[in-house]
Amino acid sequence: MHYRFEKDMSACGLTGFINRDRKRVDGEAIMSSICNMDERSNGQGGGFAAYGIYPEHKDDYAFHMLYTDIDAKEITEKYLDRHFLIIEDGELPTRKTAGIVDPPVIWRYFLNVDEEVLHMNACDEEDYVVEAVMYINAEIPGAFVMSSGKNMGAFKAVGFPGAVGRFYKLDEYKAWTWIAHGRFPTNTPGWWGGAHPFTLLDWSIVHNGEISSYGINKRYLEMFGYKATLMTDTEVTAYLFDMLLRRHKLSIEVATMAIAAPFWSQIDHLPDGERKALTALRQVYGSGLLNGPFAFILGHKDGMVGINDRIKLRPLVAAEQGNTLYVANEEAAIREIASPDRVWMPTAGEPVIANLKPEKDSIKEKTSCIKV
Amino acid sequence: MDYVIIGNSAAGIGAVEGIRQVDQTGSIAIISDEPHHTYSRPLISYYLGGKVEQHNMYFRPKTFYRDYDVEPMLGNPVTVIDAAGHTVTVAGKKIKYGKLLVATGGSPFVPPIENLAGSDVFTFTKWDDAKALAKAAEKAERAVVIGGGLIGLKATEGLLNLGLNVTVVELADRVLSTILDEKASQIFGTHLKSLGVTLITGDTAAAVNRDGEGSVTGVTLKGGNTVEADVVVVAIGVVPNTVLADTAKVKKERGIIVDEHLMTSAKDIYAAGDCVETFDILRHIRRPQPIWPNAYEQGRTAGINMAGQPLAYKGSFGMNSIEVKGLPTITVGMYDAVGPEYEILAKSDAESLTYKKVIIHNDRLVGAVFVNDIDRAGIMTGLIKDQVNVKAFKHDLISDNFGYAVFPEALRKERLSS
Amino acid sequence: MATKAKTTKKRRRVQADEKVCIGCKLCEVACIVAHSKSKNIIRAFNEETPRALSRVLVEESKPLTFALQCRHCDDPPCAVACMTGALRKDPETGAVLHDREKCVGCWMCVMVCPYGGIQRDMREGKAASKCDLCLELDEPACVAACPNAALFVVEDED
Amino acid sequence: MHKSLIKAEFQVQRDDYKCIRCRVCERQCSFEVHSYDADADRMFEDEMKCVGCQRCVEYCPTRALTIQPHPSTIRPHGNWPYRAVKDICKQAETGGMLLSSTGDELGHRIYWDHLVLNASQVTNPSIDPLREPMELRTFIGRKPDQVDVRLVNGKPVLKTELPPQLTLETPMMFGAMSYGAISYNVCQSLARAATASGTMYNTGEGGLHRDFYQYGPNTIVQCASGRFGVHREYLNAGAAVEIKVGQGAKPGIGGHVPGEKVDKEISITRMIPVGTDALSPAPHHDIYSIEDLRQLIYALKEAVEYKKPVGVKIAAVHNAAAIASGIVRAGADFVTLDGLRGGTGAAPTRTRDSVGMPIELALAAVDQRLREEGIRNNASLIVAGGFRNSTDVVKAIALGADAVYIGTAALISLGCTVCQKCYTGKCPWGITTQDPYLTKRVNPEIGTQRLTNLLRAWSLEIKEILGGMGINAIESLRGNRLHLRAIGLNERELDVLGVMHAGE
Repeated sequence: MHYRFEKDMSACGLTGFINRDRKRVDGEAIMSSICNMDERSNGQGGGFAAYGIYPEHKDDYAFHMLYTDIDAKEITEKYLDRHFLIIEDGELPTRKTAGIVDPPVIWRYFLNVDEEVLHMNACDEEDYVVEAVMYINAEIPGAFVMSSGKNMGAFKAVGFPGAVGRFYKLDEYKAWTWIAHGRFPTNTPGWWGGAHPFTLLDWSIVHNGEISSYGINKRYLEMFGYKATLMTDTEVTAYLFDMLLRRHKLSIEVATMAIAAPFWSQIDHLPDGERKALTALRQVYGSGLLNGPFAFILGHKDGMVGINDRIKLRPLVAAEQGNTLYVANEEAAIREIASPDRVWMPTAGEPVIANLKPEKDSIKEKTSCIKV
Repeated sequence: MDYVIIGNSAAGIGAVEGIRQVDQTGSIAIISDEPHHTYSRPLISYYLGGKVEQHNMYFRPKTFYRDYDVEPMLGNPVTVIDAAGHTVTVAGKKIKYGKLLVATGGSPFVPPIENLAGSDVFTFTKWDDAKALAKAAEKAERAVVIGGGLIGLKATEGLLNLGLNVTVVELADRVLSTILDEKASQIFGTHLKSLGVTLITGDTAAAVNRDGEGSVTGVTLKGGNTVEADVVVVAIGVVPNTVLADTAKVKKERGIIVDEHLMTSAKDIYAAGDCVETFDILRHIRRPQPIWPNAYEQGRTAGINMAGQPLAYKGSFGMNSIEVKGLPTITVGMYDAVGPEYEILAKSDAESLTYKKVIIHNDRLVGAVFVNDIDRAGIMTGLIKDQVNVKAFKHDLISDNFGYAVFPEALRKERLSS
Repeated sequence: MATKAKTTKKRRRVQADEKVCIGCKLCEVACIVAHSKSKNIIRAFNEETPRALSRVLVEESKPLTFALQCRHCDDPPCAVACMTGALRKDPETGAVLHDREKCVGCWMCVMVCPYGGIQRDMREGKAASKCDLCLELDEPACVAACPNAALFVVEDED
Repeated sequence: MHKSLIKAEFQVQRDDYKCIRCRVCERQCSFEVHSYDADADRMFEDEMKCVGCQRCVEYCPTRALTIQPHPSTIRPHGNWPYRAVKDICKQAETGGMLLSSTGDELGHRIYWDHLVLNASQVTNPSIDPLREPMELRTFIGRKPDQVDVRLVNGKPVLKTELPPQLTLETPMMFGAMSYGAISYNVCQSLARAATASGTMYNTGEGGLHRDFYQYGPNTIVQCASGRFGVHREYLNAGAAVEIKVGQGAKPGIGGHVPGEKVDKEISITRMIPVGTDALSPAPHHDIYSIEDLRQLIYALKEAVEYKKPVGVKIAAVHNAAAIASGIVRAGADFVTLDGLRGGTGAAPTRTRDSVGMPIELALAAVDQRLREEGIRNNASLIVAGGFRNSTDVVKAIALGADAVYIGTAALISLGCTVCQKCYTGKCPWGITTQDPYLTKRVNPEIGTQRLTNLLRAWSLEIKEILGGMGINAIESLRGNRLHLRAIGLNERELDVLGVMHAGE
């Protein structure tokens, strides 16, 4: 029944960094950083998201898929074949790693959407992709979309994050944005799909905390066609961003004003224009307000955002070295991989936002390291 | 002395308090022929009857003169006022005054009665009268009181309390004829008789009868009858005491004439209390109105004026509260009126001896009489005093639960707001 | 110097709001108890005879009801009329107080009080009876007892 | 005249030792139960007249009185309790419909009592409302699905004009009770308390007394089938307009204020002659269909120049969900649902007790239906009908309500003991009466304070519960059924309510 589910509740560690100049680095740094916070996870899940990893396929949707059985793969591929142009597919590279047991079938597809189909369905391309992801996750038993964005990918598994990184050979990818997560679930045994990050299109999110408003956030998003099937509040956060940023075209700054809204006591004292704007955001997006303790990092194609809940019930620290911005639960996780010029504690609800420079300004890279 | 006050009763004390409201420092002397600390004359009947002890005769504390910084000169009368010289003479000594108040009160009126002089015959206006009468009463069994007015009946009450048989002789056809209408008098008379008082009306004493030793044996009435008695009280009334004022040659008629600031015809000489005539605001005439509250009020007003703060005295009207042995009676303003311009509302109950009457003129109350049920009579006094239009609730005036609840809202609020 | 000479302008009284006086007369009950010997409501009513008098009177002309008691006037006519000195305005509290021991029950005060705020108390001899503002209590008993906050103490000072 | 077979419902016991014959009971009883016999110096009671309002008990200064259900009883019977027998006797004697006041008293399942709330433990911290902000501010009105806010020089700027909204500082309002049903003093108390508490009160269908225009910013004015006191100025005096179609206590039934209650002030306010019965027809005679309703909604919006929300109130009936959907689509800015337990000044007993449904089920169904149709944002959902405490309110909000109306609870805070005699006009507590001797019993100063206290107390409790859940803004609870679990409900009930059973 529609109201039946079990919500994810987890503590966790998270870290992430972004080079605004699109200078890419391999996965060693992010692994070191997250491993520094192994205390915060319990081996029930770890995961990464990386942006800029598929320059050769930067215009294709990179679907990272998990299949718990081969039937699911077959059904899914039939579905994909029917709805997409499959540019390329193959097993996502992994290596046998201690601490990673019983892996599912992990497959990668580079997909494109037929313009004709979109035209026939009178559908926005990204909505079309979202619908497909929703369908696969909800309707095909044993199939799970790990990520579905362009020039990015999510890598997640049950295990400590370091092991997960080795398993997926992250040392072989190069990315300008890396985010990572180590999980400490309290209520459900870890499963591969339940590890972070959660993604939709090129949104990826790692999350530390519990969203007490989950019940209404979920019902709210359902009204707009989102199907929260994964029983986690991280998922609704990802969808919420998708709706606010992509569909409603709000800027990241404004979207964070809605989901981690300032208190009325602050809003009421603002000048008229700001007060009106923030009031309207709360009036309209009240059901999207994220309530409860959280810190999360959102990765997307143009940048990265770190944010805390409105009363900072979870730790979040930010740092900068050159043009690289770091966000993590703990300062040590940053100092493990950088010697920052500046370290600060964002206040409750205050987003730390980094945007990539437009592509033309970014440093040209000579080669791709991806071995597909 | 800045201020000299002759008289140590209600008007005199009122004057002291009035002066001190305005002038905290001026010197004041108060002179009285009586030697007592200021006491309440109306209490003498209670004293006589043993209802009030000596220490309660004083209506101001023992410290009064000190508190108000007054020099009391008691026990000697003022013999002469020298208006031109601004002096008064006491015991042969001249005292200079800045302002003078004459508050010499009233004197008992004693008609010509044969054989009056001698022992066992008393008037009844001063404490010493009461003391003497009480002493005489100790060995007396029967008393005759000549006069059925206020003083006579209060004396009667005192004598009754001492266990004497009392006969009241009243010239008029009823008791209290100067303050009560016929109906109320009749109720009062019935009450007196029920107390064992012998009431003789329409007659008065022609002669006091004495035995060979000069002791009183009774009185012979004009009508020829004889009443046996051991003591005689002459209590016909009081008249303004103007003897002293005459020495200053101030204008007088029945009483001393004063202006609205209570000053006599002589500069710096004021007069107040039972010795003066004041304006009766209901009857629109000047007359002596010898009652306690009026005396005090006049004294206080005179004091304020003497101290240099002009304050007009608007006049007053008669009112009396008298209770003789459990029958309280209050009359305010007019107690009787004849003529088409007066509207009279009354009700009575013979069994409970209650009686209520109001007299209305031009929709204003001008008089009220209450016998027995007197509890909220003061409201009526207020209405009379302020000449409030009572048209809207006229018929409630004599109802059993008369009170502010029957007033029109605006009037009620106005009168209760203060 | 003549310290007591100047009369006080301090004034304190219990005022009723007739808009919310519900005519329950609990003020009268409380007044009786407060002026009883035992200060116990059941004894005051059922055992003390004669019963203490209420110094507050609820006037009624339905639907109108309001409680009324001594207004503790600036220049109290009752004190002017009192020939015994039993009634006086207390300069400290502004209350018009009555000394039962001095009173002889001449009813001059009853005659002159424009509010009808003084009653005759015929218990143990006769004497006037009037609101004393319950000066020994934190607030007048009637005010404390009013269930609808229709009674309150008004205080003004010169 | 034959003997009445109706028995006394209450027994009046007087402790003669404690009784002081002060006659306060006699003066306080508007049903004339108590009387004093001066000759015997005794108080007597006519128990037949006692309605059990407890006024005398409360006012007796010696607490000499006890009023309790009359102990004499007929033989107990499962199908024939005394209530049933009494009703039959009454009807046999009068030949009339039975009238009652307040809401359903049969005790249909109160779902609130079968719902329990959640709290945080370990994985997410609870929040201490004494130390952290806890927000109850609520907006009533149509919201767009999205809003355009842009950053200009780093500051957010609103580019979308929002429809009018009511701002409530707490998600509780005072429900519709008309001047006529309740007294002037009670209206005033409600208006002032709503103003002091930053919320609204509702005029009901009695119009708005001129004296209360000053509380307009905290007033929801009602437009009901009788159209009493409805004119342009009235509509614009309030902060919002509510079209009343139905009332939870008497769905499908009109209203009736008897002529005796229509005094001069009510006559002026309602715009009807003094002494005439104020009859509200069962339907609005200009609304026989949803499209008619739409016309009225927009007529009213025109009248208030689209500056105030216009909503529609319906009784919770079987197809409330569909009706509510229609109302939202017809343009209403808010929908008010009034449940079976909602109060009334007068209703046929049978209707009161058996027509409609509990608000919990209606609310759950309507909220879900509007969400399924994707129009939940298009209108606010206000619910009413017997809210007794702050947890009822919290549960309603978790089920999906934007705000609740409290009516009976508000009156109880003013003294109402639910004696159910409102329709007699003799309310001994001075609440549902126009008798000037009785209306004084509510002192508006005290009334305002008590109502304000009630809202404050409930708000504090709501904050405490929210904090316990780890939530610091009411909007994160609204429709958040995850914080509800049921106890002892069957599968169908769980399904309608959209909640899991405790333990799941």
